[in-house]
Amino acid sequence: MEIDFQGSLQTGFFTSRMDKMLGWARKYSIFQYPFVTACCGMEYMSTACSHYDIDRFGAGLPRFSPRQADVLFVVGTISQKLAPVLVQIYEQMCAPKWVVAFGVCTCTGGFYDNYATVTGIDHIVPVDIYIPGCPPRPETVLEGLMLLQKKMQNQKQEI
Amino acid sequence: MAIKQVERDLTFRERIYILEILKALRLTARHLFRNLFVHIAHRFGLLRRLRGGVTYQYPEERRPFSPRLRTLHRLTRRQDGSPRCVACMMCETVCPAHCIYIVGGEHPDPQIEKYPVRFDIDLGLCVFCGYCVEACPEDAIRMDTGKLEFSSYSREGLIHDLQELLSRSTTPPKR
Amino acid sequence: MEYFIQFSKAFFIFNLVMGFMYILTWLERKQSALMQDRIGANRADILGFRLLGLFHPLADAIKLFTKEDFIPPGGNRLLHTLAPFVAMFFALISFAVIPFGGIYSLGGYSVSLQVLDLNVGLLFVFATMSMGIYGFVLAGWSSNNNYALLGSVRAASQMISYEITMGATIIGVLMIYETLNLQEMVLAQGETLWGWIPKWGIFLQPLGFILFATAAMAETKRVPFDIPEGESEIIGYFVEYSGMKFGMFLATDFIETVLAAALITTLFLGGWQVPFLGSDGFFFSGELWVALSSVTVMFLQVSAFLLKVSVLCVFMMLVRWTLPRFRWDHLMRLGWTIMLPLSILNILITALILLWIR
Amino acid sequence: MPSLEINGQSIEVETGSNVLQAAEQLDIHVPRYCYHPGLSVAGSCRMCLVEIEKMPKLAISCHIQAQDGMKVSTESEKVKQARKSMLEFLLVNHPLDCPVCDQSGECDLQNYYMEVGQYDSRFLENKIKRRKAVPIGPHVILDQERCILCTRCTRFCNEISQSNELGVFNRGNRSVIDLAPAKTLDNPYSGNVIDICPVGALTEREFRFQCRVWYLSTQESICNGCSRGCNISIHYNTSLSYKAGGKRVQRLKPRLNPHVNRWWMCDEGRFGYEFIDHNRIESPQLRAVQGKLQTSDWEQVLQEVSTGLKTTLENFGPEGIGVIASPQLSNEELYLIRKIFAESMGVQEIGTRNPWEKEGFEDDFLIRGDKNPNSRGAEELGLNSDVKAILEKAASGKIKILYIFQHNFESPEAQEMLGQAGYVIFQGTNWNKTVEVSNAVLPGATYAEKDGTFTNFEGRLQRFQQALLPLSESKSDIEILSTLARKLGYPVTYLDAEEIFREWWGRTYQELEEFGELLNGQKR
Amino acid sequence: MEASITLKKIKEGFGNDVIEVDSPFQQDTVVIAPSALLPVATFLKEDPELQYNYLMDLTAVDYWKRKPRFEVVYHFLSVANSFRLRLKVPVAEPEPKVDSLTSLWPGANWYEREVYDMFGIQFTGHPDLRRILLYPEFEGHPLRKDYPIKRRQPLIGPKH
Amino acid sequence: MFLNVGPAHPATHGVIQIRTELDGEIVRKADVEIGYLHRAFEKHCEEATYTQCFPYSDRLNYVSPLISNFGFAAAVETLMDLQVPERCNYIRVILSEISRLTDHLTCIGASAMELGAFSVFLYMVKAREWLYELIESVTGARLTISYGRVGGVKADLPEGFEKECRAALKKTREVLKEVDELLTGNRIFYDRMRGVGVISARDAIAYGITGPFLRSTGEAYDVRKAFPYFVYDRFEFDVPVGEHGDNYSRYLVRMEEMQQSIRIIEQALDSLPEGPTNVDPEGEIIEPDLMSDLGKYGKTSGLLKNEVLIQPTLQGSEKRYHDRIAAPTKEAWLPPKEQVYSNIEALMNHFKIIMLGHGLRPPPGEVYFPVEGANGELGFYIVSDGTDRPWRVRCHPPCFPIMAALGSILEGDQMADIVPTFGSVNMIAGELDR
Repeated sequence: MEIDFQGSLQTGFFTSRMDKMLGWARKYSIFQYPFVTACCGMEYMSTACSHYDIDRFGAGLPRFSPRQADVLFVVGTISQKLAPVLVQIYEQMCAPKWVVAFGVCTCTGGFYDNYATVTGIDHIVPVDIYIPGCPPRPETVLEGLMLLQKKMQNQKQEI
Repeated sequence: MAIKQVERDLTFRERIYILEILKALRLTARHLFRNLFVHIAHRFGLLRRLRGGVTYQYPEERRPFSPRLRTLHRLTRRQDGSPRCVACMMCETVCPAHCIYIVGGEHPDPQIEKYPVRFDIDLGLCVFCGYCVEACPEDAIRMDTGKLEFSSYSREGLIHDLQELLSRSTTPPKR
Repeated sequence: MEYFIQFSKAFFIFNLVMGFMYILTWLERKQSALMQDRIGANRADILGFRLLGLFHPLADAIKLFTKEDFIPPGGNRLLHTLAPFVAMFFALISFAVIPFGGIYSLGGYSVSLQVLDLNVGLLFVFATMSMGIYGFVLAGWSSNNNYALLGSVRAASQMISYEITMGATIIGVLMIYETLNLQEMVLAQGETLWGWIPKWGIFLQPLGFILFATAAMAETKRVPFDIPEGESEIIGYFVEYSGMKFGMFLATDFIETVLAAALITTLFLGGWQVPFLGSDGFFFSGELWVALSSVTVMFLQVSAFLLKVSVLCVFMMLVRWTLPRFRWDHLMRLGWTIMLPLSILNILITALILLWIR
Repeated sequence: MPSLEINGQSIEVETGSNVLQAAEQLDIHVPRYCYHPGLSVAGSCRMCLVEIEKMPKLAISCHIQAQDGMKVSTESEKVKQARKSMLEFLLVNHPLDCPVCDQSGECDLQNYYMEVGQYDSRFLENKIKRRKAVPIGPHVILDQERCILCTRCTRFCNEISQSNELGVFNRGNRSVIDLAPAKTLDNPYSGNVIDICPVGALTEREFRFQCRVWYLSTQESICNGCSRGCNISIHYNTSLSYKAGGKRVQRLKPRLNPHVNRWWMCDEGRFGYEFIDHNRIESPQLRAVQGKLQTSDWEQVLQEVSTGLKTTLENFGPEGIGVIASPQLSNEELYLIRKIFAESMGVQEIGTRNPWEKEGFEDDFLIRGDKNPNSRGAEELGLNSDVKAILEKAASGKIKILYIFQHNFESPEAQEMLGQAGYVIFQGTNWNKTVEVSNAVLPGATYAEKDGTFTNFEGRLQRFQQALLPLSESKSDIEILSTLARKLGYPVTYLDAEEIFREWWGRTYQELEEFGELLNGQKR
Repeated sequence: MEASITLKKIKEGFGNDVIEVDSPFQQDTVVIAPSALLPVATFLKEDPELQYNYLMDLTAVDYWKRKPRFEVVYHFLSVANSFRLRLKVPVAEPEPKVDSLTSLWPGANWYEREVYDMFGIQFTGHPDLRRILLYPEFEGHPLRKDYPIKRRQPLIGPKH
Repeated sequence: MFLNVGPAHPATHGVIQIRTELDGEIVRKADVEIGYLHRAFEKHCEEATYTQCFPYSDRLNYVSPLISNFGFAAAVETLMDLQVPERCNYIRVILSEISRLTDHLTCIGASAMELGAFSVFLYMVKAREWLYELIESVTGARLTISYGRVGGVKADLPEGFEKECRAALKKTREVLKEVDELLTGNRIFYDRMRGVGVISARDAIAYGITGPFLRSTGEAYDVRKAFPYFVYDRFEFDVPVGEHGDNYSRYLVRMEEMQQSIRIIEQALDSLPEGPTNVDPEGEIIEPDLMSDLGKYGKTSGLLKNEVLIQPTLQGSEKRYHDRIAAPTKEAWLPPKEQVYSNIEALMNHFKIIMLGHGLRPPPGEVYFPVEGANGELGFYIVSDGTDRPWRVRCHPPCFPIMAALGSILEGDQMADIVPTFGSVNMIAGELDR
């Protein structure tokens, strides 16, 4: 763990410690809301299942109620018809919350660049991490998750 | 036509819940205790050959994958280190996702004639179909890096340019 | 001093339950992982120590505490906030009458390792458990959400029907031990039958044990009885809860698991009794006996209780990760048309045998 | 009139035509490299071999005159085998250049390989090396390795441009096409050798590596470079506009019109498409009071222009308005201008010809001195008042509001007069000297961005078609004028150029003849 | 060539309405006039020798710039005989309209809704003709050739 | 009470909305709304070349992508009148059946998970991973394989595939046995599945339902038997049928189908024809960059006889395997890389196939080609206008009619039954909404 001296001087020792602790807790306790729509769902399953076991990172507990979820995994193509649902789910989530764009369809729309799809969910919800791939292999997903954990750890924690 | 009737009903033994449930519990318990045993043995450095479960402990341990697996792209180099690509746009043409952008330029060597001034792959669009590799007549683009890590915090980070793609290749030895 | 002992017992049992709950959340993850050929949570570290992922529940707790608390717009603010506390409170308070050890003389005091030596202990447990339902019902009702409402209605009906079975099953036990006091019940199980079978409930009431265990598991609302939650069907009565309130519901589930395990242990598995262990040492048939100090005996007996509870917990986890979920009406059918008659049959048989013996 | 039978179909052809042409009339395509309808017959490639009954050997169809009673087969096994072998021979020393060759995609080697070749290579020797990528003129690059020595280019230089720059040198498998000593390929028609080269030996310097040809779309159009009105195709690429800095039009190619340009076009016209994507006025502009031009929106500009016109008309009558239309505009647009300004408003004098414009280079083949595509059209429509006089009136204040289309008045004299004019409206495509002194600027569309007709100097009415969407915020002139007219209160409801054309010419575009129609002096 | 029984029977029974009969790649194809659709379909389903009990697929093709512009394509299957039949009905602009087959096959319901959604072809007698794959606010019919693939429509607001 | 199930509901996979009218827990009326994953597959195919359609077809049924991939390829082959080599057909059969296995594993696993039997799901996905490993070793990707080609397949099977395949199948069989033990006789599971989601054979036919869903009602229609394609007529396998047409029958049918798939694969492995290999014994194996440079600089002397050390991702498509997997025509198939690097003829051929507007151009015409997808008859109806892009591609999705019938199947069942019934449909949104 790197210590950010500048930051700790500015924000005070206690807050920085607090930040660190909260970051630590948050990154190892990821209750995810899997918003699974399409092909990527298959690799999402693989990631969650025995061979890759996303639970090792503390992200094994999917919550199907957005209220209880910390990370919104948007897995699979989002169509114009589905977009309002996604926005609503995002709005229902309680802070602090993060969004993972899983697969190219969610990152940029992928090769489904047509009248029916949303070209990247970042048009409708803020995205914290982009995991490209069509679908991403579980390794890619786990690496993305680790990047997200890094982000959770290092960001300013809000209570 | 061979037809097989698969219909079945529960026997009395199965109808009383408890025996079948115990059977099922026995099965899962077998998994539990076998894995527990193997893990404990591993703690003591024993039974290294057995695996407790099937999980690969990424990132420390990577799952072995087939050489055919299409992974992150790279551009190969000539012996002078420049890209082998001649900007023929075959990959750009065949790409169903239109994720490759190439701009060609005049190469000083008239034998080569053309080279890519710009070569971007937008991983945010790429669907890893491997068509670009198949279409390349120069063996200039490959998807054999074995790298699977390319997530990013931003969309811009998903666009890999010529230098980045080249950096994954080494200059081949002189022949 | 009385108060001090009382307080320290309460403190001990509270921490014990909380510790159990903590370990259980960890255990649940790890056990399910092993059952499914996985590894399970193991990444959370403190100063580089990972301890098999033991810190993951800690991270969960901290995170849940600091997560935004949400009260649904159309819901009742007060009741919505109250519900998880009600649920958790009644689950916790039931432990007051569970004896986790025998009666020992320590420093001149005779200490019964039971927070509250109530002569109607069993009834107390039942009472609190039925009160606990209010928590779930309130949660569902005050959320202003159809799914939550469905969940709470299911919870209520399920709990009520299984409580009846439980009650009916217990009667057999009561008839044998002729007491409602749980400590006395455990003491009674210290005896042996024909000199070698411990006089535990499971041996005297095998049918009762199965029925009670089933019903108790049903009370914990976990697979295969997780109809009120029914994750993939209706998500659960707590669908509108977030943050620590949701965490309390989760915790309540685990506390209830421990409670169910403790009850089963107390009623059917001899509570803190270790076979052949008397108050001053092991006593086997004839000349064979090993003398032990009172403190050692206490330690052994408390450990025995904890061990039994743990094994039961593991067993319940095993069940939870093996079986599919019942359907609402099948569960009712099981409760009312199979288990209730069987438990009444159990009473009858017990009564007949008792009559015949006497 | 000999009558012959090709692949079982009989046909009667004109005396003197060869078998290949006869086959073409039957829609039977005979592969060929050296034969070109506009050039003399060389018979060097030997791809057009056909089997003719009673002839002992296969014959090259481009050289054999069609004779009565001939029985020709273009698809027999023998023919196919011969073509295959011929192709194999031609490819023996061909370099592996498809990846870098601009011709791939429209290369006859590729086409005929898939049509008649499809054999596996048997070549086990080294290829002969020759010179590559040699610039032989301002527009042409030569690659001797790719050349199959069909000599179309040398014949072009000898027969059409008559400048004799190219020739075949050396013998046998060492023979190459090269420049004659001390010459460069810089005749005004040099671009045509690129078109007629069936392989990638001659490529265009301007087009080189800009775009692969299979990305290009084409649209039929008319060159607006001079009053000849050569038929051309616009090759454009809109899907990959990030390339070449948003350049959409990639190249122009001549299109066959036996009455105007045959197969050719001049270099001036061929490379004069830059203005379509370069230096364009992309949005409407308004001059702030005593200030600079500022980007505005259509609604505002049109409002200001229409109010200006209306008030001038009310206060000073039609004499207060001056209109200078442009010979760059299509007949339809000029007709609309006439309709709005002359017929509806009553403006008497509408000029088109820029009096300061000098006659450009002219030759006896294609290039005309008048560099406007539609001078004749404007004349026919009667928009030929004296521009100088209009400008003078504007300078003297008699004309309050001056509406200029497209013209670039560079001469100091005109600049001075414009400087004194009251209110100047400019409608056109590119930034120029007139824009600098205008008060309102309406960005119009270039000829590649609209439909219409031009009348060339000899009075041939030819149609051009829209290839591109108007750049950025610019709009087609018909749309601008119609909107303006509606704002002024005139019932103008044209949706597209075709409606105007029908009103003016009485026919639809489909009914217009393929190679254009001569006006025959009818005034409309 | 057994399958051509179907073609023969259709030609016999509906000679006037048959526009074209063909068997490319041994796949029987019949083009009939729109008015004859229901009788032909009923005949196919009920004829004891044919027994086309399956309406396997129902779709349309937009032959843009050809007249009539649309063609509704039905694929029938007879499990008993292992016959397949492609039935095509030309439909003309501006108001493309065909009879609905929902009365014969309830499965036609969704297929027809899809064709309506994608091509804007109306099915007379359909119980509930509304969009199926796209949302009600969508304008136009995307599988028509004059609908550009990339023409997006404004995002609809949250409505669920 | 009205209850909206989905689209963001754990059991509806995020892309279905079932608007239910509940009476207590009984579903009185169910209205199914689809289209949340409409991705314009058919429109994209009209815009793409025939080759570019393959990646889109992968993503139709993303649980068994190989079947739709080969189905599309076979349809275009029919249009072009191409005959694919024997071995290629066997490869297609083997991979189709592996795909069917992965599909049924996922389907049963997921519906078991939704019933709370989480471990079953993980066991099945574990088995699926082993099959994915196989698919990866052949195609170079786990899921979206882009492996089918018009006129063949992308690459030959790798060395040692047979052994690995048999081993994986053995392990899969074990998992199936475990799952059978966990579920089939379990009364909780039985009660939840039996008598739930019932459909009669008559209704199923009226709705146009095919596949396991139809077979569970007792009808034995299977495209592989009724209209054999590839080389399915050479293998012995049974068509499993049920009787009651309820969820339990469908579960049993799927379980048995997996056994039959394994049987087919094993037979195909036994009789896998070798096919021709083109190896010139004089040549040596050289690096691709060297070969391509020699070609470029005109040093082609003897180059034709050499073989190339092909890059890993293209393994199996070398000259020596080329005739095994590709139809013997130059109009549809990329020449082997050795040829492209070393001679102009193949290079031109290569370019002609890839360049837009040239490529693969089936003659004008139309064709409907059905294959037995994992959910039933998957048909491709392709209209060609003679250009390199299809004029119209229609995919007949097998779960579309099932979903059309779902509303009426659900009516009268319990709210909780929506989950297993929906699970047994094995709705794949990719092919449902396209």
